[in-house]
Amino acid sequence: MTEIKSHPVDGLLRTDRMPHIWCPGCGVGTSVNCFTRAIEKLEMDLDKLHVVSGIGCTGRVAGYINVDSFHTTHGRALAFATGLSLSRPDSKVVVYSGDGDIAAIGGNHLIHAARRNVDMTVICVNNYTYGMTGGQVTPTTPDKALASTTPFGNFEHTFNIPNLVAASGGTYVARWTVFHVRQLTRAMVSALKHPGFSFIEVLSPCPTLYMRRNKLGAAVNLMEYFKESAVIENGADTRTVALNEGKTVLGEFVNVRLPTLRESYEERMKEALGEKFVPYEGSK
Amino acid sequence: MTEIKSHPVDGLLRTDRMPHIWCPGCGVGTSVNCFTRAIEKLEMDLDKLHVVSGIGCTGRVAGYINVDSFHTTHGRALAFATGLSLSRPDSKVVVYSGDGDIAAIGGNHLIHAARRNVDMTVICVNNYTYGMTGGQVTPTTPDKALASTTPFGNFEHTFNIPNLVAASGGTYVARWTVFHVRQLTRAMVSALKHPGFSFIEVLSPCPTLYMRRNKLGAAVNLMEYFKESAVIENGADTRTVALNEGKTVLGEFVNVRLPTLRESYEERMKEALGEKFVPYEGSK
Amino acid sequence: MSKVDIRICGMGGQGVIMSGLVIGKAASIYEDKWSTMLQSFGPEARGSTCAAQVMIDDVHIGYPYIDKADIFLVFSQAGYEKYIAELKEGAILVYEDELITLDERVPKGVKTCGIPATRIAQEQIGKVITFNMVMLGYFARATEAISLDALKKSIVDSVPHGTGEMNLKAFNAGYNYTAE
Amino acid sequence: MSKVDIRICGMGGQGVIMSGLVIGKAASIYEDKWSTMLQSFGPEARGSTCAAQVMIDDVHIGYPYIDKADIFLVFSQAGYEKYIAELKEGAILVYEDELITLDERVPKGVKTCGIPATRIAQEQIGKVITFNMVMLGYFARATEAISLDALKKSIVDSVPHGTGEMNLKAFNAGYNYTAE
Amino acid sequence: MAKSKPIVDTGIHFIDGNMACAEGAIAAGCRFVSGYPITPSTEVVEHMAKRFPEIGGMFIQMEDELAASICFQGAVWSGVKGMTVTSGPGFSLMMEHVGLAAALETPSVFVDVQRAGPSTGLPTAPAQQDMMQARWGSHGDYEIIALSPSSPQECFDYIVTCFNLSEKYRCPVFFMMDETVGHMHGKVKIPDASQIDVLERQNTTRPPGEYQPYKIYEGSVPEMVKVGMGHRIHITGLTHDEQGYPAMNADAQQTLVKRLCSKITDNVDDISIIKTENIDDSDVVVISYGITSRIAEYAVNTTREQGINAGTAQLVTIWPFNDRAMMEIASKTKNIIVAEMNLGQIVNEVRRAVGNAVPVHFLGNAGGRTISPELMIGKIREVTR
Amino acid sequence: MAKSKPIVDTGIHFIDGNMACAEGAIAAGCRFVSGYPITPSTEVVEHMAKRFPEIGGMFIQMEDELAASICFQGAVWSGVKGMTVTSGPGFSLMMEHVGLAAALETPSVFVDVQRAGPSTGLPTAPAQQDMMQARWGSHGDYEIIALSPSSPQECFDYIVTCFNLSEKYRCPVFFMMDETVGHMHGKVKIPDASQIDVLERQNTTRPPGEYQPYKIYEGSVPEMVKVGMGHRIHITGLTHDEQGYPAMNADAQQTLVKRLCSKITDNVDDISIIKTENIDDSDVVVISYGITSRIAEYAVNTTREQGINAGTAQLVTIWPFNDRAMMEIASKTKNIIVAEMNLGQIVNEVRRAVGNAVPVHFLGNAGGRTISPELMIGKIREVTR
Amino acid sequence: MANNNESTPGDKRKGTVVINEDRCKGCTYCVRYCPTGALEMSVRLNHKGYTLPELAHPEKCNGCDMCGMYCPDFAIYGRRLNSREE
Amino acid sequence: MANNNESTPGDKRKGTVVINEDRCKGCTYCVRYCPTGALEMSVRLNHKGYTLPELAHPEKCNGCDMCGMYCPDFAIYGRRLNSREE
Ligand SMILES: Cc1ncc(C[n+]2csc(CCOP(=O)(O)OP(=O)(O)O)c2C)c(N)n1
Ligand SMILES: Cc1ncc(C[n+]2csc(CCOP(=O)(O)OP(=O)(O)O)c2C)c(N)n1
Ligand code: SF4
Ligand code: SF4
Ligand code: SF4
Ligand code: SF4
Repeated sequence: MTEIKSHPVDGLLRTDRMPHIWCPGCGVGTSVNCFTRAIEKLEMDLDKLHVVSGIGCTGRVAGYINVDSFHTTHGRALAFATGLSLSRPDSKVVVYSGDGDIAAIGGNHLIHAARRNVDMTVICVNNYTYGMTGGQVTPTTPDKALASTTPFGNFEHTFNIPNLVAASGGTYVARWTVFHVRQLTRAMVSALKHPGFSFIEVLSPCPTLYMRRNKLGAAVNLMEYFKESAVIENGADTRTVALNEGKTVLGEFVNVRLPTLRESYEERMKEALGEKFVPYEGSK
Repeated sequence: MTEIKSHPVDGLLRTDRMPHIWCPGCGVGTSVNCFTRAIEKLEMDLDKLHVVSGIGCTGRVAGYINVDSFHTTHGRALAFATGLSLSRPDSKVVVYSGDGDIAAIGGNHLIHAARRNVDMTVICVNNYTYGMTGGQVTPTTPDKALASTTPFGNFEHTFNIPNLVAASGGTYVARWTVFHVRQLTRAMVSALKHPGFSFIEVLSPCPTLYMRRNKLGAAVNLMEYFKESAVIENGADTRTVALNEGKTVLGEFVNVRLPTLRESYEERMKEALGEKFVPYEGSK
Repeated sequence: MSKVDIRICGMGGQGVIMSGLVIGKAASIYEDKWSTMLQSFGPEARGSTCAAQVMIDDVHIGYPYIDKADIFLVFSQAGYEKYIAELKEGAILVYEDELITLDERVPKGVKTCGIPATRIAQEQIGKVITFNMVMLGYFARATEAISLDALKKSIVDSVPHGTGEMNLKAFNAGYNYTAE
Repeated sequence: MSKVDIRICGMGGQGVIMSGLVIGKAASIYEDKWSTMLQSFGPEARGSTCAAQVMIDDVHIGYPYIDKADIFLVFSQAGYEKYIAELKEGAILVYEDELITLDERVPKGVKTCGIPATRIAQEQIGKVITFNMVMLGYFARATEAISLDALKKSIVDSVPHGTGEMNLKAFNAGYNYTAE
Repeated sequence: MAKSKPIVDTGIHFIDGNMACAEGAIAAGCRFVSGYPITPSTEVVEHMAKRFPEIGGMFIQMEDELAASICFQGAVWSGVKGMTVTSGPGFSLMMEHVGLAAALETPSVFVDVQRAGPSTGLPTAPAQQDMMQARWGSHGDYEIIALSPSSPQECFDYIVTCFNLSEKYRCPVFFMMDETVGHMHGKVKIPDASQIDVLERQNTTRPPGEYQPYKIYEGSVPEMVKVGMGHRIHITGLTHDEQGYPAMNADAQQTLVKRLCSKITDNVDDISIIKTENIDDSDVVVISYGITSRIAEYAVNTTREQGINAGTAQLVTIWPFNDRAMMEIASKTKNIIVAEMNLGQIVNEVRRAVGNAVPVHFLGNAGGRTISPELMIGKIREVTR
Repeated sequence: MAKSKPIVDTGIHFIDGNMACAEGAIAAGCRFVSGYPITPSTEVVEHMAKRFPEIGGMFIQMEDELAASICFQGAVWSGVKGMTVTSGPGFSLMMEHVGLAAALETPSVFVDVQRAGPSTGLPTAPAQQDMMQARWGSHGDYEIIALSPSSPQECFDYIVTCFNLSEKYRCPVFFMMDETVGHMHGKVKIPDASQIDVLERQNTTRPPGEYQPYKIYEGSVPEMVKVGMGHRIHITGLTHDEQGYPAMNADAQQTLVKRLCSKITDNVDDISIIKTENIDDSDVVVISYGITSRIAEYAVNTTREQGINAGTAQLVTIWPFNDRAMMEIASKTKNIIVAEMNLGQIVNEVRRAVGNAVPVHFLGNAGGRTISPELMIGKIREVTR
Repeated sequence: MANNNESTPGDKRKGTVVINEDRCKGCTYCVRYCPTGALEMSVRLNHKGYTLPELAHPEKCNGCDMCGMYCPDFAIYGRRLNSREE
Repeated sequence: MANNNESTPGDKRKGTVVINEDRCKGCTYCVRYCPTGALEMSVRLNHKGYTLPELAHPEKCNGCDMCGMYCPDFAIYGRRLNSREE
């Protein structure tokens, strides 16, 4: 009989910090669960995987995954990760953050990191709200939904995040939900293998601050909604995947190979400087 | 014989500040020329037109147009304009800024103002460089082009700005060049009449800092290029309008009517609060 | 008592803060005393224990944090364990006696008053959610820290519109409870 | 002269800054003196007048701004007008005499040295762009502020690779120029 | 028609400092707030979001603090009163627009509910560590006004003062709360609207042509204007002349920036609010502000009962710093203790102001908790021993 | 293979301060720069963009200063030396990440080439108005180091010192240049690489399991580490324990923040560089820094020729402020003049430090031009009359 | 660790689950998304007061670990029994 | 203001231009984009040293104001002569 660990992915977790801070039924945990499985599947060298987060409930992911990890400032994880990724050509840098972190305050870094096709994987847990600060409106809060800062219902149009990332230049763009654990894990595998800017939007329940306020019941209710409303359309035109009542388009929308920031830098410099060019290798 | 003014649009200019600071052949001036004509065509009440700029050569526009105008901080004109526009439902607020101002440092406000469909017109003069600070690379500098910060040629992918704005939620999106003075003026008329977020990218020569460094000759050379490479495609799919060697797709790409930020706010509040809702009118 | 330090503790969702508000309002609005209330905040507080510190005094209150309490109103076992040591001599402990088991940690000289408030709320009001009002009623009688009248006015003022009567009924049920 | 304050002024594109660099380098690198150079900056400077202030001294230089110059090297009428008043007694004015018309504003006691540098550059070198080197050559002789050798080394050092000879030729043309 | 909510919520309330601050702003005439959520300040904007739609105001949650801190300035120039609200990290992001407000002379109120830093620090714990940042956080020379409340009641009262000062002096006015004051419930009396001194926006009455936006017609503050009045103003963050036009020279810089500073520093007496108690002939005075003043009140009362001749000075106005008032305190006491929830910020100002007049002792901590009454009592005893 | 450029550009040069700063950073081992253009600092990054591709470094122009000020910190944690460069408005935008660097203890260098403010101000004119901002611009309690160069040569020399200090103390180190120094050409001697004292990054030699990233093994600064060494570090801007894990309590806050501050304040003597000349038994000492020190040098030399017993003190290190050194100066002279291109920043520190020991006079302006030698000479005369 | 469902020699069960009760927050995901319906919520609470799941129908469990993938708290996992690899 | 191209009674010209020489920066746009080729760059410089355009072929000018629309410096405009409105 094999020795029983407390959990098969415990090796990838900072078990000394468990239980984690996420609420019962919070989808962030399930997404991390999928993430650890993707890492295992890829048999990644854990010395070459670095996780960077901003601030938020999702931002706490960096604190639970047992690789070199950074919990930076609200919205700026991508910029920190850009410096890290450029300096570590052999590593994979993963940014794990919430929708507010990435698409509200961090929006500029999102579009520019995507434009530059920086070699990194971004996992954005979209729970339709700012969890950490108590449930304020975000650029992804559905129309009319209640939030602490929209007590009479949200009135702002929302982002279609996959479309925004694709329009900015992201070369791998997918969306799944935490209900779709297998597909999400597979997408994470693809994203981690993808050279360049890969982005996965993960729809996820925040039972405590989004669902309760909107009287949506328990976390499983949203899981059920994800299941029922899911329409899987790989390669879908991202302009058509905005989240609408009753229909949740999921899949791998974009997957193209373009030179990464580093690749185009090196190509340019080689062309211009020839043998005088000395590539930046960071510190090894 | 009618009295001869120094220029027919002088009434719209701060003539006490002429000549302006722009270089010989700088397209910013021509775009402003078109803008004044658009205002004249619309016979706008000048007390109800406000111009807001960020920082840059283009950012100086606010200082030359003779309406209430604000020269704010680099990248943040849109955020200032949002507060002004919400507080002045009867006015038209125009943001006039460069590509760096709007799409580099100001990128986050661009995508969010577009998402919210704030009632404003944005004129972005894209001259492929940071003029004011001496010709650095921008998110729109063409591949391999020289800039003071890319002395061996640009290696970053560029934004397709109309596509970015459309993907963010902009409801009127067009692109013209300063060669196309009539069309540009007409587009400005349409944009100014459009309720919601209207955006015009204006391609323009910066002979001093972009063209000279790239040995592109005199300003007219780029004008000629605009003329020759222009392909007018109204309603074009914005994903196809990236600026490529030899082809410059121009036209009115997006023109849809959606509730503006203010309209959806008021609708939402009326629905939720009924007669208790007191609309925000600013100060009148 | 001129100055009374009251600690309230329970689980998130048990109405800890609302109880603190009712007491604080009663004192400062309906008794013209001074009162402060502080509540626990932060992600760590989410879903787990939740606490409030209420002070009442005849004069303006300086330091608003409670070191040791005069009255400890406790709704959950975890809350009990967290704060039971921090009671003054002669303090009053008001607790939910079917959720909490007292032990040797209760400091000497503390008066303990238990009430099966959950059951009362369920059986007499039909809404477990009114549990904290039952607790408050019992607290009112056990401690006499604030007048009945002030507390009742405060309740009507604090609870959602249209639920005043139900909450007062729960309050009264607590007030009238006598341990068999 | 132990400390020499040199002002250079002209239009953007005339090589004002390059001239300043050549002088500064010559002094600080090839004569082992101290030197500073400041140039005009800013959007307002774009396309219009462009100025440089060069100081040379045997000792470390404190304040690097020129109030009144010992030597004024001027390439354009606008530059002349802007700074002609700011000369020391006994200063030397080196100017392009086909571009600039002197007038009564030249302070008394100033030695004026004109040279048709544009024409010389065009006729003798075939490149108007070497005009500033002609001016420098004439400046070298007229002022003797820096040794010929140092200036020549500095020129080779400063101009684009492969253009050294041409520029030295222009410099010599200026140096050897004698007004008829 | 349904009865609409009263604009000023007159009556006695038991609310926390954040809500009192929001209500005070409403009473002061604030009708536009742009913000971005951050603990422990979020309740202020949440309350605004609830109240504004019924009283004709508007709250907008912007995409970040950079936007939040300039968006409301756009509204202010349209003629309304506006503010933004934040805490530590967000406050740091607002610094460029603090400078903008100073340069444009935008009447503007910035609320900072202080939490423990640096960086993300302890988001839900109190501190008074942004006091120097409030004064010096933006680049360049400029002056600001900063007040600090010690109770929910003061949150209400002094945010009104902040708005009034912002109108009077046309500068950024900071309301430096702390987590404890923000989250503490207490008794708040909101007077009848007619009883609240509110300084309304005074726009120029000079017609276009006879008015220049940065010209001083009287006093040291230019006359305000709003868009749409026909003046065709141009407003810029560049160094500007009286007309508001860019003036790219050092003389204009001297004139403008000196005036921006002196309009504040010349009026310290008008701006400064300092509440002293028992300072005359005392052995020690505890100087403090914000929540720490409540602790000082308690500690001094306790030690006075024990026979120690101690007094308190609550700095309601922190900036501009009132050197003269400090010297006055120094002249009346034998010792000064400066108590603050940081490692030494305002104490440096006191030291500079009083020089060697009396010993200035410091009682501080690195934030995360208030200074305990025991420590303060101990310090008072130690100093007076 | 083509001969590659030497990494250290040894020799005598006639270059401006911005280029000297860039060359100095390269000599100090900097290999990653993230920046965003802004006058008058842009030439620094432009030079980096030119030099780096030939020496194995990398410059990236980020989308804004928020990104620029954190991007290089990512590179630093990968094991390289990095910096960012900006001026006034950009400096204001970097403040949140100054606090982050302080909290993470990222060895980090921030260059601020000061221009006249507030706000956009005069972009091409000099000032020394960001000196207090450098110390206090971010929220929360923290300490930083700041140096200020007075010539292109010092730009080279002291940026190397900045990098060394950032490695030694693991804190944000500011290089406070000004437009004049940045744009002034002058003689710069770049020594042979072997002659330049460069402190290399010292990563921990402790193996995973025996190492905690914020534990103090020796001295007061934790041992640095980089990613990929197997330590599986977690680094956070939240208040953290020795392991680097979030520790959401006031005790952890006290421990961490006090150490962050004391590691600097306890080592003032090691960090502080002050150059004095002729101060002993003088009638007046002019204390200044940056370009103003050159003017002081000139003015003092002139007045000494006129028989006035004047000396100078150039503060190369501004922060941490060296109170002791100020007292020492005060003990040797009869008057102090603090000269700076602002309306009074460092003068306040001097006043606080020397108390009533000697009169402290102030000579400043609102920026946009340097202080003229005539004014300074006049002040020296006035004070010694 | 509730580990009492381990296989015994000769056991015909295809799989089982391991529950780390300290970590569980009672969200019910494992119960809901077990494809064979092997789990049910029990009436037992852990020390934090969360209701725990249990392997109510051990014979149904095939050790597919769907519960383990859904669990947000890393509190449960399924493992195959008697598989060739062991 | 070079205004010497004004119409005289009986003039048959359809249009003319007005040039504000102080503002002109000599970019040549007006010359290049005049649809009738009425303008040419002169050899005259303004006080800033910029080469000025001139109405070299007054008979060609129809006052369409294309020059005026292209001019980045608000330094020239075209106007119709003898039109009905006048
Ligand atoms: C500069 C700054 N502004 C605001 C905050 C406060 N804040 C922390 S997390 C957060 C939002 C988090 O929302 P999201 O990114 O959607 O993540 P979630 O918590 O929902 O997982 C905010 C506003 C901050 N820490 N820093
Ligand atoms: C916060 C801040 N960062 C940087 C700058 C410097 N800056 C001024 S204008 C400008 C770029 C302008 O480029 P663009 O927007 O393309 O306009 P253009 O000058 O080309 O018209 C920059 C970087 C600034 N003023 N403020
Ligand atoms: S608040 Fe929402 S997002 Fe945050 S841990 Fe709880 S459920 Fe998850
Ligand atoms: S630098 Fe370029 S953009 Fe700026 S005024 Fe000159 S031509 Fe126009
Ligand atoms: S999924 Fe995990 S946390 Fe949820 S009930 Fe099952 S074991 Fe507990
Ligand atoms: S277009 Fe205007 S600026 Fe250009 S040459 Fe003609 S008149 Fe002069």
